[in-house]
Amino acid sequence: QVKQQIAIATAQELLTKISEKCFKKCIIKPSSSLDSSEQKCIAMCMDRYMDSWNLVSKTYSSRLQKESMR
Amino acid sequence: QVKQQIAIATAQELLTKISEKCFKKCIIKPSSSLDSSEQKCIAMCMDRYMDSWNLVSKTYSSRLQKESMR
Amino acid sequence: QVKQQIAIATAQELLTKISEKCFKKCIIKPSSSLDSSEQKCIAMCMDRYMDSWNLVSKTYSSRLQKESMR
Amino acid sequence: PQLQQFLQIETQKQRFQGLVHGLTDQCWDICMEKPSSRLDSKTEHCISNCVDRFIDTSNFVVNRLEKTQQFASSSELDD
Amino acid sequence: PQLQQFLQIETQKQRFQGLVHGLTDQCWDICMEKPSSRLDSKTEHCISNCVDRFIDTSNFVVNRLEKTQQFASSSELDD
Amino acid sequence: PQLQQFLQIETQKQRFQGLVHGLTDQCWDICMEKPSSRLDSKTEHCISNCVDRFIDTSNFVVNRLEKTQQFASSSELDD
Repeated sequence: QVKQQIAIATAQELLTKISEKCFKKCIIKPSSSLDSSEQKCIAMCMDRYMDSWNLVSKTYSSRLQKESMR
Repeated sequence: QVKQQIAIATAQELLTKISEKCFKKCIIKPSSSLDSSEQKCIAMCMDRYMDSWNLVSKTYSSRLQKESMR
Repeated sequence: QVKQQIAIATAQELLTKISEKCFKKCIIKPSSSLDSSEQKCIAMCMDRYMDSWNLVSKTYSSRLQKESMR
Repeated sequence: PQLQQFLQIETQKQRFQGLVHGLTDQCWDICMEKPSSRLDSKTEHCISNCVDRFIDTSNFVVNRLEKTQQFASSSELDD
Repeated sequence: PQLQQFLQIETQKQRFQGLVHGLTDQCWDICMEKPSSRLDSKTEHCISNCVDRFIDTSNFVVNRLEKTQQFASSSELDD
Repeated sequence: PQLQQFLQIETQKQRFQGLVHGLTDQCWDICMEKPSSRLDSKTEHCISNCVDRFIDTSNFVVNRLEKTQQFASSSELDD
């Protein structure tokens, strides 16, 4: 249950961050609808944000491992 | 009591935000006192921030209503 | 114990802020290592941040005292 | 059950107001230039569009995550 | 009552330090350009003015809210 | 003791993920220009360097504090 709660918290935090960051990157001037180029930008932005999250996670954990071996 | 606590929390959060945002908008270079043009700017900024808060609240709740009807 | 917890919380918050602020000030383009000019910058930045923290603390508490005397 | 329902409603209100604070913060930075003596219609439109597009963005992100199920694979990392 | 008083004082200290952290963060961004080997007097003045003007701003906002009672009308929204 | 250990590990995981969220946020702002159809190698290098240099910075700050013991004197303020 604790495990699940953390997984849910991580997912929600990730969702919130993606919405914030991609809104900032892709919607420069909010207009009356989300046009197709904005949608395309959000889709790419979202994939890149998750790539970055995974890369940060990998880099950070390999660093922690290196430091614990010293 | 819970109701009141939330009202107080909302008011405090609003006050903190207004101070932060209007300090940023109106006090470019902090000097030895708050001059009258800075005070005028803070007064207007504060009213506009509350207008914005009310508008966001209205827009958001009408959106929630629209989505719940689908 | 409560006292100690607060001291620890303050120290940790200070450490986190210093890392964030000095990383921003001193590492413009992250490269493959922390070079000596970046280290020198971080060292000065850190000392200035603590000076600032102490100055803010002093200014704020003397202001509080003045206001409580009114 | 009445107390429970009351607390549930109050919690929802609190969540709603948290979101209103966050959206006002964000849309203020995007839409407000120099504060003037009233909220002009340009700023007003900008703010209500900003709220609606932000919700569109969130919905788009959630829907796309559910569709591609990248979500599932990304949350597997926790193990 | 001693324990209660002790906890109350510690809570106040914590609130005080929370505000010091927030003000240092904000005034650092406004006043500090390139960190140098000591805190020069220009930056020092800027920081202490920044703290005092921020408190002035907060006080001004609170007083004006109380005066115009817009506060009351804005918090009626919660119902 | 098993439950305790389990909770300890989960708390560590949570702390780890909190740091990953924070670092992704910060390094994204530094490294990502316009999101494109894949993570190019320049952005990839920038992000992993950003994470490593941030940890270097934190370690440097902690070590230097311990050495100069300014830490001790700055936390004496609490009294």
